[in-house]
Amino acid sequence: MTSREIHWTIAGQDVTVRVEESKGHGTFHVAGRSLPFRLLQPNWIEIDGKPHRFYVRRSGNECTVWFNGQTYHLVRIEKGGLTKAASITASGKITALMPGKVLRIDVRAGDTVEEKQPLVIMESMKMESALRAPKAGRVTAIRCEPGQIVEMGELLMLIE
Amino acid sequence: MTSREIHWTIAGQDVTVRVEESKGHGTFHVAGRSLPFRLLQPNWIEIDGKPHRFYVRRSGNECTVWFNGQTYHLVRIEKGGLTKAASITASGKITALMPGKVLRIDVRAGDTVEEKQPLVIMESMKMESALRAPKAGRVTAIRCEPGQIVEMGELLMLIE
Amino acid sequence: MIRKVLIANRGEIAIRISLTLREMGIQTAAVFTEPDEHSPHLRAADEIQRIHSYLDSQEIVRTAKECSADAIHPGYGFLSESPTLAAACEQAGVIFIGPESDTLRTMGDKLESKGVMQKAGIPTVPSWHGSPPAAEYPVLVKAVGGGGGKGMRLVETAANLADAMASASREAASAFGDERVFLEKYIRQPRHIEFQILGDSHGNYIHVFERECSIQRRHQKIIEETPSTALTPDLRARMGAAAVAAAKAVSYRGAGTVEFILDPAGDFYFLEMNTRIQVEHPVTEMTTGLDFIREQVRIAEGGKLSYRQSDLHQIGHSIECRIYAEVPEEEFRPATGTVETFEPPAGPGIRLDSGVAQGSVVSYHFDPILAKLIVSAPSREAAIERMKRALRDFVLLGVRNNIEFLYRVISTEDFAAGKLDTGFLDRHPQVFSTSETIPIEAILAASLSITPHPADSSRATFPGVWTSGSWRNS
Amino acid sequence: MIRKVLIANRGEIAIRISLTLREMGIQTAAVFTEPDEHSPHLRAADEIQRIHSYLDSQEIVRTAKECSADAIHPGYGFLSESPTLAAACEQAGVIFIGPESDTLRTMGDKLESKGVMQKAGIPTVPSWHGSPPAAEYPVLVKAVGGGGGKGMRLVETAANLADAMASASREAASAFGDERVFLEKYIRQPRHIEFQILGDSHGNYIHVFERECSIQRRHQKIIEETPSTALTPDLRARMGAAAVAAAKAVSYRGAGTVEFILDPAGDFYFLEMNTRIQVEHPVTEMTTGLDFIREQVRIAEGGKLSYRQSDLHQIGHSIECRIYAEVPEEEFRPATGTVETFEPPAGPGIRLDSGVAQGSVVSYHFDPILAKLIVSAPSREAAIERMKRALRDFVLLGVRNNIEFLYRVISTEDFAAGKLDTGFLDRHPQVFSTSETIPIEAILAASLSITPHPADSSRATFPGVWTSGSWRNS
Repeated sequence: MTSREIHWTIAGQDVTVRVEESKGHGTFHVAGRSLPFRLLQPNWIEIDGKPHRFYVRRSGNECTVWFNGQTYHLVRIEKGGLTKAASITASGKITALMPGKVLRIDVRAGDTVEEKQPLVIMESMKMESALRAPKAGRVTAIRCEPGQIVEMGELLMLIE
Repeated sequence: MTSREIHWTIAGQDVTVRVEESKGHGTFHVAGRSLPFRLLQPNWIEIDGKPHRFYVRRSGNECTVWFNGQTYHLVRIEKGGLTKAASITASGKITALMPGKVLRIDVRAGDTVEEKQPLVIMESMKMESALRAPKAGRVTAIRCEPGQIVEMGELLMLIE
Repeated sequence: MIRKVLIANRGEIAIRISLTLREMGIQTAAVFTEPDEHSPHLRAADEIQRIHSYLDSQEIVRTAKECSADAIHPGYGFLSESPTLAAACEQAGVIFIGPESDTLRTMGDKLESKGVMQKAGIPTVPSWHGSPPAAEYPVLVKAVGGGGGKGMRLVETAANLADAMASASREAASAFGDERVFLEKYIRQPRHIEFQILGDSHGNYIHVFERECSIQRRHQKIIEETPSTALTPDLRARMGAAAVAAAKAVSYRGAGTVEFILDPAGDFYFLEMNTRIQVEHPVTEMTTGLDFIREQVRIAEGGKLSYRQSDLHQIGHSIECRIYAEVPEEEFRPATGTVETFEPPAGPGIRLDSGVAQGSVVSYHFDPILAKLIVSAPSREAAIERMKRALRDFVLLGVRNNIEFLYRVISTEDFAAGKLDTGFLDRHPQVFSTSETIPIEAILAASLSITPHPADSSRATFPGVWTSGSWRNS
Repeated sequence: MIRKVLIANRGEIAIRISLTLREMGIQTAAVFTEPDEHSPHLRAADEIQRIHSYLDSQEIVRTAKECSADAIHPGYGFLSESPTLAAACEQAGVIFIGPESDTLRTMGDKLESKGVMQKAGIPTVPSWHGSPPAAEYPVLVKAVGGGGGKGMRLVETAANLADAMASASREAASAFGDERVFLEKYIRQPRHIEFQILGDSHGNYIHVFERECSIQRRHQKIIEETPSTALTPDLRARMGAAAVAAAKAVSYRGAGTVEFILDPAGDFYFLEMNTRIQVEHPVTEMTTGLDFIREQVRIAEGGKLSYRQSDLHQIGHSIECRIYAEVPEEEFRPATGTVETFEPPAGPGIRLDSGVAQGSVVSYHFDPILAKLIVSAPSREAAIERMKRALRDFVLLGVRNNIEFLYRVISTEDFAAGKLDTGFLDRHPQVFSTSETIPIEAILAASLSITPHPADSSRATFPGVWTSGSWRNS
């Protein structure tokens, strides 16, 4: 029987799960409850007497769970530390969400922008789409130009 | 570029294939012909310019190949030696082809039997089936009795 | 209203039933015995219940009550035609999704059911209890309590009668718990034609056209299709009317099948009535758009039939092949093993009702059916072409099976011409021959799989090639 | 007789075409550009040919000649409606599986085609080349050369006209190589109803009923169905007759689609004609039993239609959902990635036309369609239930997609009531909300997957649990 504690942050809330397990059988301890489980088959688990299909994909601390037809995203917190992913949100970095071509830039450095205002018009997969301001602020730097081919995640603009 | 020779026995004939290969590309040498190949995707090979779907299962020296909707059985011969499997054929051992129950024994020790004569009646998967004599001969030993549950491969009778 | 159903079955039919029930918003409970602990049919259900036997009516009803199921669906085989289960349900206040126990009792007795049909004016095959007149040979030995070819024997001369009856009786006792057998005139070159029927508890009866099931091995169907090439519109109307008359004669409730023998002269005889969902129901679903599980549930809830006879049309043609774990070349002996590669065919007009998946263990405990491959296409010719393509694309390794055999059967000229009867396989011994030469490319592909050492570089590049892992041809 | 076909396309439609051709005994050659080197569509063909572009007519025809294909099937998109490819085929003596180049030229020009239809007495939507009268706003900007919502913009007031035309023109130039745009009256709460048509080279024309494609995003269809809840038998007959008249007006050869706008008052207007196999053709196949690829080949060979209008019946109801690699909650931005888990739903009445498989890389080079999930069932209600079940069972991880979004759309009361129009998504903002709380069981399942050390014993026992390897729910 092994025992381990997993810490998650889910929609801003911290959740700790303790897993006691031996050969696919065991007990989950969470929020004061104890729930028995059995791994019945690959991707098929019985929790508290009821079977569920599930799929899990991990990428670093981020975890995607498919469960009963819906996909959820969880972020794991390492013991004693804050997760890296949690600190990214609502930054002023405008990055390319996917590879493509910059068609147009609708603001200039120094402009004041409102939340959700379109900043960069991209073309990907033969369709135009807008990158919008994640928050209100001022454009401090523009790192791309029309016609440029950019990679996913490439920094295109900064807002403060 | 690695090079190796594989020896097969197929329907009583020996076939030798030399494979020259590097990272999924290479050449087959067989029966005086040289055929280029590329492994395009898992279970998908291009030989001499034409793609084919294939699946291979190995169990010891025996090899099952699924190719273009048909399954073939090959036996590999180790270098310098004869294959074990090749010497099994047409022996006088009557073995259970699958697990089940012995219903009836239709011969007695000492009986003379003809090829294909039914010897033992088995029940498996709720159906009766007969084990027949692989060759003409004389029953030298009976190693089972009616009502007995037998495992696959269990020796039931000997013919000489 | 039915809210939760216990499915008293396993394999492909348990999965197929569960899918429609879930679509109807009905909770499903699957049952399993020990050898089925890892079977795919469990994954299709909302909850699972372990039982000791698929054949114990009392345990099934008790399990249904314990998990608050208000109905039991018996599938086919096992207890599906058991008056005992139906009666136990009636007593326990659980809905049995099928006919009343009295109907099951009457139709389950081949002799009694024959009498009922004769009274209703439906033609039946001559039969005897003792030794028949010499002129009537060959005759068939049949089990009073059974179906599916079990306990059945063909007897050519009077000399072989006693042996055949003893063997059939033994098989019948083991399969159905009823050793009684009887004799029936053997019709030469008969076609097996059956009609799907539906009846509700309000006195409405319809038929949903025919299925031809003449291709049989060991008296068990392996290829079924609809429509039949043997039926003219007139004959279809007459046989359909007889099927509806049969349903009326027993006030039939639910989905059932009236089986007929059709002889080369075009005369037909009532054979038996199957009082359950049929293995081959998908070919009718694919050509009529009905969902028989849905109809069964509606009827069990006391609802009226959703269709009048004139609402029904058939479009196109559909064929089913039963994929069995067996070796056709060795007298169809059953095979066991683990399904190591399972890459079924896909595409328009293809339906696969499978009870196994990659990794499934096929044991000797149950019927050797693995899956049903069903195709539909605009015409019979196109359906045959589609089935041939689908069988050629079907990769199932690890358990010997009849896929290549089915391909050879369906590729014969006589099959293409629709010249079918239940002796088809005996008349076409060439379908048992696998003498085709191995193509050189197959040898080369096998040679490539012989890894000289574990650290072989190509292994890393193409991880799936040796194991046929997760890659799937769409 | 066509013996070998080069399929000038990729993805699900290339696979779907190849399957029917193989069933017809016709050899198939697939083409691919560099990013498609490992695409599943290549595995469906008998041979593969590398090309530099799916859009180069000359290269496609040259490749067909080089590999001795006697015909080219263009699929949809790419060169399917290109008069240049059709003309190049006509010159090179290769059969183009589609209409004559003149028909493509006429129908590809939205303005000219409108004129032809007006002359044939078919109602059309009012349109302008320059700025329309103020009272006519809102208006639609549309590309002369295009389709599929590309190069299309809604303009509410005259002030936004110039910008919208410039943006649309740019998109049209990039997508179709033709920057011309025009303006059309915007019909409020319109339904998109289209009729499938077939015409042969002997002057026979039929329609194969309607498809409703009113659920659209970015002016592109995402859910299609047949029959439409908006059509009475009388309206169906009148619109069908208009569709056949449209086909006759251009002596249409092959399979095509006549698109109409239907307003709430029941008036309909010709919108455009799609001169190719349509993305949503499967819903018609599932309810009529036809195989449109088979019909296309027969017609291209010079054969007559296999059906008269009176031969055709529809049974049941069919719905298609387009599975896109996109994030609906973020303005439908396209998504890329690797398909890490691909476990599509299965069962009766389910068809999956997929262009991807486990391991497929989805790049930004092509249209973001991944697969089409099609269901058929006895009624519209049952078809919705089946689609909901199928979407819930569909596991596709690694590439963000619209599966859950489609589930929310199809679960709305208005969809169930058949209250559809092309503004459906704008009127139902709740379908963009994913606010549902994560179930505790999902957190627990995720926790179990956190392996403390690589030698974890449960890993060995259940090898598939972490990677969702080869296990498949049937």
